[in-house]
Amino acid sequence: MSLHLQARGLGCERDDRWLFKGLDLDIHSGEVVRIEGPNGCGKTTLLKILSGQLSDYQGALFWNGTVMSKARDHFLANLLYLGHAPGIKLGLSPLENLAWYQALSGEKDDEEQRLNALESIGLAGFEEVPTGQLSAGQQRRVALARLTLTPRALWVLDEPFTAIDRNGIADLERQLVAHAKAGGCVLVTTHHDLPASPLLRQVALG
Amino acid sequence: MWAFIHKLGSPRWFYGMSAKMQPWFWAAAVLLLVVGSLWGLAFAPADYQQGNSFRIIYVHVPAAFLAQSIFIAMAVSGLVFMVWKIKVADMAATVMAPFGAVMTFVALFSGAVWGVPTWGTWWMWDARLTSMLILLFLYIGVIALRSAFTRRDSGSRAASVLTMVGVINIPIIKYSVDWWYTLHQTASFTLTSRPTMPTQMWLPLVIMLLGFYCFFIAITLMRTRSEILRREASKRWVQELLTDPMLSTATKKAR
Amino acid sequence: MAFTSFSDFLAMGGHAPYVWSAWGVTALLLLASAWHARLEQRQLLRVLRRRARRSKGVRHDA
Amino acid sequence: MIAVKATLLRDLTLLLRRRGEILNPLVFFALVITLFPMAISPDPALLAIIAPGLLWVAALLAALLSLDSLFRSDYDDGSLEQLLLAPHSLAALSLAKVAVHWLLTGLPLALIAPLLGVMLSLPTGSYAVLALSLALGSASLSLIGAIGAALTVGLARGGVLLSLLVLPLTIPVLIFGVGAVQAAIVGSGVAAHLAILGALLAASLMLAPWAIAASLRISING
Repeated sequence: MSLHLQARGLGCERDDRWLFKGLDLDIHSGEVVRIEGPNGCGKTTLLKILSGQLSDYQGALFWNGTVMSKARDHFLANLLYLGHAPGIKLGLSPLENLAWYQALSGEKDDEEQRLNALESIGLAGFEEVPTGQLSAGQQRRVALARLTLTPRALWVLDEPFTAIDRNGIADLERQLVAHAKAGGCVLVTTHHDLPASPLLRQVALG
Repeated sequence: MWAFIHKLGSPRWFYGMSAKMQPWFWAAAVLLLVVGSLWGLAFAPADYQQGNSFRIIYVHVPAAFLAQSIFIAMAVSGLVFMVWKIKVADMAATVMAPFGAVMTFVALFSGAVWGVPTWGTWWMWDARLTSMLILLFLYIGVIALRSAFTRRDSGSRAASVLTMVGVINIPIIKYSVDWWYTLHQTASFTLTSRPTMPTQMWLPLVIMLLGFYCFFIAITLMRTRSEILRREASKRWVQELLTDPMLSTATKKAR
Repeated sequence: MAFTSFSDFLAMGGHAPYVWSAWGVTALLLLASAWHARLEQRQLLRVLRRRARRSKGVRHDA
Repeated sequence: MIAVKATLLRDLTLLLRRRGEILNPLVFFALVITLFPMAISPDPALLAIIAPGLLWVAALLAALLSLDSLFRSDYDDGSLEQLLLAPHSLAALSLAKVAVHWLLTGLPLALIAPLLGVMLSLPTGSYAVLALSLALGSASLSLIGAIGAALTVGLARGGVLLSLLVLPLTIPVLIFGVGAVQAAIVGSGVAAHLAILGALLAASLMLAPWAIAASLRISING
C-alpha cells in the first residue's frame, strides 16, 4: 500500500515567535526523511504536529490525500511515534512494557513476538529485569523494540539514536533503510549523520 | 451566519465595532447607576422589618447577579473559543474573569455588612453567601490556572475547559448548598427573600441591575480592546493604527 | 423622599455604617475597575506607539 | 477494550509494586483524624457530633493528596504521548487510569474509615453507611479530581493549584456524603442521600472522561 503524508503551508507560532512558517512537506512510501536544523528550531514541535499531537498550527495536513481531521483514525492505525522520552515504565520489566504497547496498538497478545522483538534489539536475557535496573541505552532499546513488535507503516522518530552504542546505531540505520525498502516511510530527527542512501532525503529547518 | 461569526471573530473588526459601541454603554451605565443610586438611597421607602439597612440590596443583588452571569459568559466564550477557535472570545474571557471576581467580592462584602444589622453577626453561613464564597474560589482557580501556563494558548484552552466544568457544577453546588442550608437553618430569614416588594422598592433595583450590566459590558469592551492590542501588536493593522497619527486619532474619535 | 433632612439621610436611621460602607466599597471598586481599564489602555497605547516608532526608525536607518 | 484492560492492569501492577504510594494517603487519613481530638477535645459526646464531617473532610484531603501523581509519571516518561496517539478513545483510556486511582485510594479509604469512626465515637448504625458513602463519593472525587490533575500535569508546581481547582467542585459530594452519615445517625433518609451520591457519580462518569481527555490534550501542548 502506498502512503503519503502531506503538509501544506505549515506554520507554528509559539507566543509571538514563528518556529517555522510556510513549510511544504511530502513524505511518501519508501523514503527516509531526516529533519535537520539547529537546537530550538522546532524539530520536535514539527514531529509532534506531523504525528497529530499538536493542534495549534497553521496550514493543512493530508493523509493519503484526505484532510487529517477526517483521516485521523486511519492515520493513527498506521503510525508509530517514538518521542524524546522513551515512554518506558521503569517499574515494569521490558516484557511487561511491550505487553502494554502491544495491547495499546490493538495487536493480539503474543509473548512469542515480544520475546523475539527483545532478542532482535539485543536484550535477550533481560526480559524479566525491571527496566529501572537497565542502562539508559538498554532502556532506549526497549522502546526501539516496538519497531519490530508493532508493524506500522509510518515511523516518526524523535532522536532515536540517543544513548545507543555504535553497534546499535548501525543496526538501527539498517532497520530504517530496510523499512523504507519494504514500502514503509520513516520521518526522523537526529544530530547523527545518516549514511548516504538513495532512499534518504534531508529537509533543513530553520 | 457563518460570515457573521467570523466577522465578529476578527480582532480588527471587533476593535472598530467596540470603539463605536463603547461610549453608549458607558453613558448608559453612568446614567442608570446615578438614577438608581439616588432613587434607591434617598427615595425608596425603608423596609418595615429591616429599616434603612435594606438599601444594601441595591448593590448586593446586582453584584451577585453579575457575578454569576459573568461566569456563564466566560463559559460561553470558552466554548466559542474551543469550538470555532475564535480568539476574541478568549480575550473577552480573559478580561472578564478579574471583574467577575471583583463583583463576587462586592456581593460577599455587602452581604457580610448587611448581616450585622440583620443577624447581628459579620458572617452567617447563609445559602447565598456560601454559594458566593465558592464562586469566588472558582474565579480565583480560573485566573490562577490561566496564569500558571507559560504558553498563552495552552493557558487559554485550560481556562476554557475549567470554566465549562465549573459552569456545569455551579447549579449543582447551588442546589446542594441550598439543601444543606435548609437542613441546618439557623437564621430566621434569608437576606433577600421577601414575599412582595412595592414598586417603589423594586424599580430602583431593576435600574441598578441594568446599570451594573451596562457597566460590565462597557468595561469588557474596553479591556478586550486593550487585550487585542497586546496580543496582536505585531500584526500589520495594529502597526498601521499605531504609526499613523491621523488614523489612530480618527479611529478613536470617528468610530 | 424617604428622609426629612440631609442629616437624616446620612444617618440612614441608625444603619449608616452598614449602608454607607457597602455602597462605598461597591462604588470604590467600580471606579477602580474603570480607572484601571483606562490606565491599562493608555499605557499600552503609549508603549506600543513608542515601539512602533522605534522599529520604523530602525528600518529607515538601515 | 483490550487497550483499556491493559492500561488498567499496567497501572495496577505499577502501583502495587510501590506499596508506599498506596499506604501514604491511608496513613495521612489516620493521622489527620488523630489530630482532631487533640485540637478540639477528647470528649466522646462532642466528637460523635462532628465525626461524620471530620471523617469526610479528612478522606477528601487524603484522596486529593494522591491525585497529583495520577498523570505525572506518564507525562514525565513519555507514556502520555503514546496514550494520546493510541488508536483508541482517550476518554476510555483515562477512565481506566481513574479507576485504578479509585481502587487503590478511594476504596481503601472507605474501608478503613469505619475503624477511624470508632476512634471518634461515631454512633453505631452509621458505619456501613459511612463506608458506602465514601466509596461512592470518592469515585466522583477521583473523576472530578482527574480533570484538575490533567489540567495541571504540564505545570512544574501543579500541586497546590490542583487543590484550588478541585476542592470547590467537590462540595456537592461532601455535602451529600456527610448528609448520608448524619441521616444514618438520626435514622432516616439514608437512601435518598445515597441515591443523590449515585446520581452525582453517574453524571461525573458521563462528563468527566471527556473533560479529562480534552485537558490531557491541552497539557501535552506544553
